[in-house]
Amino acid sequence: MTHYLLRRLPSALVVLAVASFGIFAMVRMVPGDPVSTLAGPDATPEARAAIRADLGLDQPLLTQYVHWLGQLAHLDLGTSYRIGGQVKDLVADGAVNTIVLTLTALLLASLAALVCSVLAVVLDNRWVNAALSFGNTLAIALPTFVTGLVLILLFAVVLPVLPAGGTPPDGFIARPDIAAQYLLLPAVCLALGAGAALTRFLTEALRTEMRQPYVTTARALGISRRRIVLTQALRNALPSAVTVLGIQFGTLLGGAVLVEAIFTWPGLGGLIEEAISGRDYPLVQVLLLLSVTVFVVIQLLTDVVHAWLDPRIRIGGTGS
Amino acid sequence: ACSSAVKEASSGSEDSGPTDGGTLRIGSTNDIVPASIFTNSSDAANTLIGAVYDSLIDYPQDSLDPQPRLATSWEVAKDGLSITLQLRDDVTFHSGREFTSKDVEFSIKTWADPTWTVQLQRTAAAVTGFDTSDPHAITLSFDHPLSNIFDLLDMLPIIDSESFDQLKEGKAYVGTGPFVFTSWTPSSKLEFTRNDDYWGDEPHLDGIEVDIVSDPQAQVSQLRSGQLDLITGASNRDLETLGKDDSYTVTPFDGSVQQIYVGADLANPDLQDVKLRQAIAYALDRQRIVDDVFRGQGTPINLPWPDYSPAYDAKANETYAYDPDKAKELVSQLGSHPTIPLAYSAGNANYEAVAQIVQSDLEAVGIKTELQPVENSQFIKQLIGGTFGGLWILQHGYAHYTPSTLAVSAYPFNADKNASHFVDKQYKEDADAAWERVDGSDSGAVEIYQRLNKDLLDNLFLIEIALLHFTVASSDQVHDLGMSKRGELDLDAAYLSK
Amino acid sequence: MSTPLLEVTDLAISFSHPRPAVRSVSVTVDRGEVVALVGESGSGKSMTARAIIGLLPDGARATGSVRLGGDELLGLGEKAYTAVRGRRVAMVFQEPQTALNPVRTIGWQIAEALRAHGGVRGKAARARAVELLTEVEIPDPEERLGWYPHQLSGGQKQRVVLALALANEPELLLADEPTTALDVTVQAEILALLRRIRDRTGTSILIITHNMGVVAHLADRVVVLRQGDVVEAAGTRELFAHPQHAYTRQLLAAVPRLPEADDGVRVLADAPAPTGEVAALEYDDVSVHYGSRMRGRVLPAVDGVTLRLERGQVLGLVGESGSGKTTLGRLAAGLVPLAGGRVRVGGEDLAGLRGRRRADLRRRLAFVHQDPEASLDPRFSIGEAIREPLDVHGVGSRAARDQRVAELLDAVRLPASFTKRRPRELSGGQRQRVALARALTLDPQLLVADEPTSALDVSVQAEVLELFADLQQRLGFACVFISHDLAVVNTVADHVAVLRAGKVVEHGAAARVFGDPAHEYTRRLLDAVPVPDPTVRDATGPALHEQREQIA
Amino acid sequence: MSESLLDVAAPEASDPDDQFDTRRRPGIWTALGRGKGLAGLILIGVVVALGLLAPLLAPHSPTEQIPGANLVGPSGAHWFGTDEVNRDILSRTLYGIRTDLLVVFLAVPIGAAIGILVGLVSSWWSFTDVIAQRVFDLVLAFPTLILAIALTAFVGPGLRTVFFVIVAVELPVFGRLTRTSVRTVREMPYVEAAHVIGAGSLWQLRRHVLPNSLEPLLVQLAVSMSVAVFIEGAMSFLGLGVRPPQPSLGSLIRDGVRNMYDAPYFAVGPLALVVALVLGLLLVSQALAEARRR
Ligand SMILES: Nc1ncnc2c1ncn2[C@@H]1O[C@H](COP(=O)(O)OP(=O)(O)OP(=O)(O)O)[C@@H](O)[C@H]1O
Ligand SMILES: Nc1ncnc2c1ncn2[C@@H]1O[C@H](COP(=O)(O)OP(=O)(O)OP(=O)(O)O)[C@@H](O)[C@H]1O
Ligand SMILES: [Mg+2]
Ligand SMILES: [Mg+2]
Repeated sequence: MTHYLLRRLPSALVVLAVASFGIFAMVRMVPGDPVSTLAGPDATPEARAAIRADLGLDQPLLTQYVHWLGQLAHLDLGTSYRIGGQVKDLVADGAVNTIVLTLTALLLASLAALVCSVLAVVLDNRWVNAALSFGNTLAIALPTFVTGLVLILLFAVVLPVLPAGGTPPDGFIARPDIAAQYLLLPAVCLALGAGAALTRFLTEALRTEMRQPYVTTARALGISRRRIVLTQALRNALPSAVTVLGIQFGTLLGGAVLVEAIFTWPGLGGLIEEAISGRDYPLVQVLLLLSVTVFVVIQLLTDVVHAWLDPRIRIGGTGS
Repeated sequence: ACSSAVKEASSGSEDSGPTDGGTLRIGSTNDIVPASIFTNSSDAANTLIGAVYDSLIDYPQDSLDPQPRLATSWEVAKDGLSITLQLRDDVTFHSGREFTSKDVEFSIKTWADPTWTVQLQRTAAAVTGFDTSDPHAITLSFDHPLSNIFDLLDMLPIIDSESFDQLKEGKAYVGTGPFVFTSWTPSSKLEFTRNDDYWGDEPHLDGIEVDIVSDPQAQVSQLRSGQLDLITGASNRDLETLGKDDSYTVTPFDGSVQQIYVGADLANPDLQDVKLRQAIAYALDRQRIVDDVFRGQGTPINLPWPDYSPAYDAKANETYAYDPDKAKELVSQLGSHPTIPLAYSAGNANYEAVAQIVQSDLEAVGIKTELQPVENSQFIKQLIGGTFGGLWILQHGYAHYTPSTLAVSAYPFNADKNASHFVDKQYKEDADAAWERVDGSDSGAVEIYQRLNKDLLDNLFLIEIALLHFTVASSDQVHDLGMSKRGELDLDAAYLSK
Repeated sequence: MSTPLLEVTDLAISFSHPRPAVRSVSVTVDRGEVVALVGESGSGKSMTARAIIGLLPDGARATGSVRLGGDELLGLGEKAYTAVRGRRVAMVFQEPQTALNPVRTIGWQIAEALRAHGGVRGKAARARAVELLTEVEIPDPEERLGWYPHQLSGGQKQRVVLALALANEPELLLADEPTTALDVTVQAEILALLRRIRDRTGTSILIITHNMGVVAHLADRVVVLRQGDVVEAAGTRELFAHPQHAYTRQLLAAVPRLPEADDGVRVLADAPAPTGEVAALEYDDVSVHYGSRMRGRVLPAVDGVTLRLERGQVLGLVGESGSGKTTLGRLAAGLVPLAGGRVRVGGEDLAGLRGRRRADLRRRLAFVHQDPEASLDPRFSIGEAIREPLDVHGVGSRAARDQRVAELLDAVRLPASFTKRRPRELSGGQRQRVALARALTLDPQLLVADEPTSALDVSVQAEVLELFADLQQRLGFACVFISHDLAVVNTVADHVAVLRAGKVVEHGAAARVFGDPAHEYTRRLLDAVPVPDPTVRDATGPALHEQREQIA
Repeated sequence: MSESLLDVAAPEASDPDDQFDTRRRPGIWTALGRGKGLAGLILIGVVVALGLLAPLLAPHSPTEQIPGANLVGPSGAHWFGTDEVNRDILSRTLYGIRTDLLVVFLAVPIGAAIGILVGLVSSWWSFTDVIAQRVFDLVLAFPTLILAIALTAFVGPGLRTVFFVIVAVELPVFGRLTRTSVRTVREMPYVEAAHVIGAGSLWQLRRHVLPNSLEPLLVQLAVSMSVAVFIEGAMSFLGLGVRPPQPSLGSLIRDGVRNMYDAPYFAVGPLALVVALVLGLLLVSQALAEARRR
């Protein structure tokens, strides 16, 4: 296991190292610069020069990069040019919202997938399958921005039972019941596509498992189909489902950009858009690097969980 | 106990006169940017400045007649080179410190610092002498008369020098105003509570919460679902729809106006011929833009001034009335010319719609344009660098102040350097003359303004389209809203009915 | 005995396609009896068994009657059938590798089987599991309960499957080819175990197999199936002695046999005398390692092998699974990197050659893969597949190449009309012929054939082997013939090398090695092969039993 | 050549072995002729036909601003109503399809083609593989929309940017897929068989590996095409899409959403078409995938 993890670690680190430089250089290659956005149209050239020097942007690129790396090493993410304040705080605030939203969506998607696919395979009924498959395809085919607006129209405007957007005023912990209501629409909207994709995958995986010889063995022992699905097929489909879950988590994070915009959810999506459009280098850099890091970590994590779930990898070798 | 987030967010309404209490929740499109907190560039920043700070004087909505605020009275020297203001002596900052003339000096000097890039920086910098010997009076002196000194005094917030470092970082905003800043969560919200020691009438509201909701559509949704009480960023069409609904109030404010215009970069050889610019001016169906895009909340104009401005000239304002035939004729005199780029800031629905109408209007008279949505950051850079190379669409402000403020402060009109690359001796002379006067509204001033109007109409480096009113929508529980000329919500008297 | 335990009458099973899978099958099994169901592939053996336990594939319709102890099973609802399965009838499948759930421990799986019938739980279940594992002769049963299937060897897995089937003491055990996937020695152990279980518990067994040796060993009675019909049913001895039906006779005749001790050893020198001529293939102290040294584990798949194959001769490679047969074969074709030693084909070192000369050498060399289906590109027609070597080397005109394809099809006795078909549209035997034709396209001097008949039925295997021997004699190519089936090798090879763990333990003339093995391991291999003769069984039975003990 | 072969025993007619499957395997193409595949093709066909026939079907030019027709609801004159600058939404929708078709049938194939090429090269030469894999990792590490926002900062909004984003997103997807399926196919005995008879790398690649790797790529192509419609829509939604006045389905939906309260009919038509197109492509991909699995 550790061996397994160690084998994957170097390539992950290489990706991160390359990414940090790539991001740093790219961010600076984008036309437009933070000084002009900060100074606004009416600033004098001297004012702009002063701001430029203030931000350290008059230094050579490599010096800036080394400086940034040095900061990162001290876990200092720098100060935002535009929004002001520590990048660390900004990112932390946004990250909490995004993570809560994404994880809730992931949870909803996984639950829906679990229930739907188990139902489909256990019941194995033509009509149930057709209905699930239809709902599934539709859920994948409906763009997020459409479902989001339809949800708002339905549940916040026509039947005003849920908030149209925004985060719970008292945070997530103080009033969980209120928080849940604020979370519901955006999370459902975000979860829809991923849930459908997961359901599709899991149903197919379960069906494949149910065709495996060990299932025939179990059935020949007089174990009921339902029990086999629940205690055996599901357990076997789990490792690969975890991998897909990892991929879906990435997709969800990407989708969050849009959902956050629709539901005015102040997460990383809005932050990154704002940071890029303001050419807020320290913030953009950190956010992009974070994106890569999350991706790399998820990959590592799914690999490890996959390995852990599969005794063939976990234990390995022949005992005899 | 589980309760509904929606129910908690809204409560029943029945107006029975001003009542105390309640937090007003305002939806704002843009978050504040600490580095440019004084630039009037975001609705959240405007709300913050209006709530937390006081200015020395106040202009009423529809005139340029200064009214006392922190200054109780004032006197301008005959030569126009200084002004003495008497200050209130019962004012304290939110920190408890007493307000004195030193604070006025500090505030003006802050605005004169180019790094804050405020529009009136040149005017603030023109204030060269400060006599603060009396803590409750101050004398400001200038190198040359400043016709727009009251504009500065109206716009300038009195800031606390002690907490200035925190202001730079967006951590504290300490003023003398009716509300106390309590917190800012970047890209999420700003919170304020009532200033119980306010020198004026105590506000009715317990507090204000500004939610950053960047999508106009979402603002409307949240207003409708009762999560917000007041929104500042609704599109004009949504405002129109909300206005028809009894549960909502749509309030247009006369005093604070913006002008939408088509800019022309004279570096483009095709645009150098004034005939083409005139053709454009004639080709624009301004009334249609006002009606269709701004749903009637505006006035077609040729010159930027609102009707109470000393520079206002009703006749001149009709110089380029919609006349496509005349435009066609002008175009036919020009011969062929290539397609002209028409830039606007991407993602803004109004600009996009106006740009498309402008394009269509121009095409109808034989002027081909290509729309170029430009990302905002780059748009500003192009504006500063004067690199549009064609036409652009944008809004400007400051025409509702003393006319000279526009010419010396608003970037597109700057006689020294502007995005149009328009350099004209006459224009510069007239602009400076308007500025360096004692009085900005006497008959001599009006004469200069007429010359300025002629410069603007003859040269057409900016082709005005319409004058737009600032309009907010609120739930019917919100009452007695006000708006300063600066475009800041005035919530001193506002209250929420239960 | 009164009524038989199992009574299948006029069972017919059909799918949507016209030819029924099972036309009319009647079988009875008495209490404590072992009945074998034999017949070629696709004759309906598995379908019959699946019908008995009620696990027919989707879309299958069964009619007729299946009675167990007098109760009709056919048409029983899923719930009722679930109660019967495992409790009264149990089944063991062919592939032990996949018959167990890979992510659950052995103990869990046994407990689950017990739980299914409301039996014992907890401690008692654990005790019962240990008991069962002991019964199927798995060492350290206590400890093995926590093991996962992949930690067990193939034979052990099959024992666990057997333990699962026996968990609820069924009256009838269905065993569908329970040993085909196993090595001969392991197969012998499992067969002996089955017999002992029957003796001890009185469980009736219906065993499905195509191996007549297995039948001769185990069965009391034999039922022969052909294309969904029972063609003959008789006591085992009787059937072997006096087969009534022509098909039964054909089946028995097709079974390859090992030389009997008294066959008289063919006169052939053990080591072929060096003729002075260049050998077709020479292995000179070759070694192959798999796995990288970096990660620590190095497997010597082939370890210091020296062998020589003369022109026009056939060298058989035998040995158990994993002994290095395939590796040696692939080595001759230059498909595996050498760790040491030298391989010479026609006197030339394949590894030392580059470019043109390497290509020339390649042309003289052909390779037939074990699985003909996988070795033919599914997109290529038969004609294109056979023609490809000519295309690659640009031999002759287009017309000449097509002519050559026709010749080759002819040579392997396939009709010319097959040129247009795809591999999927051929039977296994036909595909094997195509693979052979393709290998012969360039007139090779050396042919490496890796288990070329393992995917085939006995009768089809016999045909292909005959064809192979015929072509080999006519065309005179040298051949490395790899198989784990000693009897098959015996029919084609001149010389044999017996491999074990990458080393040659014995090599010499085929007749000598098989008739009079010198090495103890060879002898053990030979002894484990079930002889397709029921008369031998009584003599070897106990011997097998002892042998198991030695190996275990 | 050996003549000896000719006199091998006369070919006996091969036993009429009817056990094997003589039916041709229902190829993945046949899957398009029935069920889901057919339904998908019909949906795509209808949308494509509407787009191609736009000049014939559209009552107005997509950019014509009809005097006085500001935000008129659906009527006989304007089936889908008119927009905020007086254009006929039906005409814009029909022409908008063309933009999406361009994205779907041009941008995706271009991205796929480059991706496949890179995948092929990298699966054959291991030193390029390392580089390609890291680059793919890097691109894939960014959520699509973040990539879109970042790219827009470079080149500004417009159809070109949508193209760039789609190519950038699809390239690693196809590169990866090509690599894995090539690696799988390359291990197949029939490729080894070709190697043994002396076929060179290029021959193996061209004749065996590529044709046999094609099917998963085809399935992915259909999936990617539906994703492309999404990307166009989402980018237009965020204001990064096509430049006005050019219509696209995504930008029409965004315009419709801007008028959600006062002109709810606005987005219906474009939405239906987007859903039809995506649904069609999805159904086709599902049909292809199911046929492959069989
Ligand atoms: N799922 C299925 N659908 C359609 N036909 C099937 C199916 N399973 C088996 N068959 C057909 O049923 C017939 C009998 O198959 P069965 O598996 O019983 O043969 P078998 O005697 O066990 O052969 P083998 O020795 O190859 O296992 C075959 O002709 C086969 O084509
Ligand atoms: N590609 C490989 N990587 C690692 N080990 C391998 C590889 N191929 C074979 N081995 C190992 O090398 C040894 C010899 O394998 P080989 O395939 O030559 O055996 P075999 O005699 O052909 O067996 P079988 O009868 O099962 O085909 C085995 O232990 C096997 O596990
Ligand atoms: Mg079978
Ligand atoms: Mg082998």
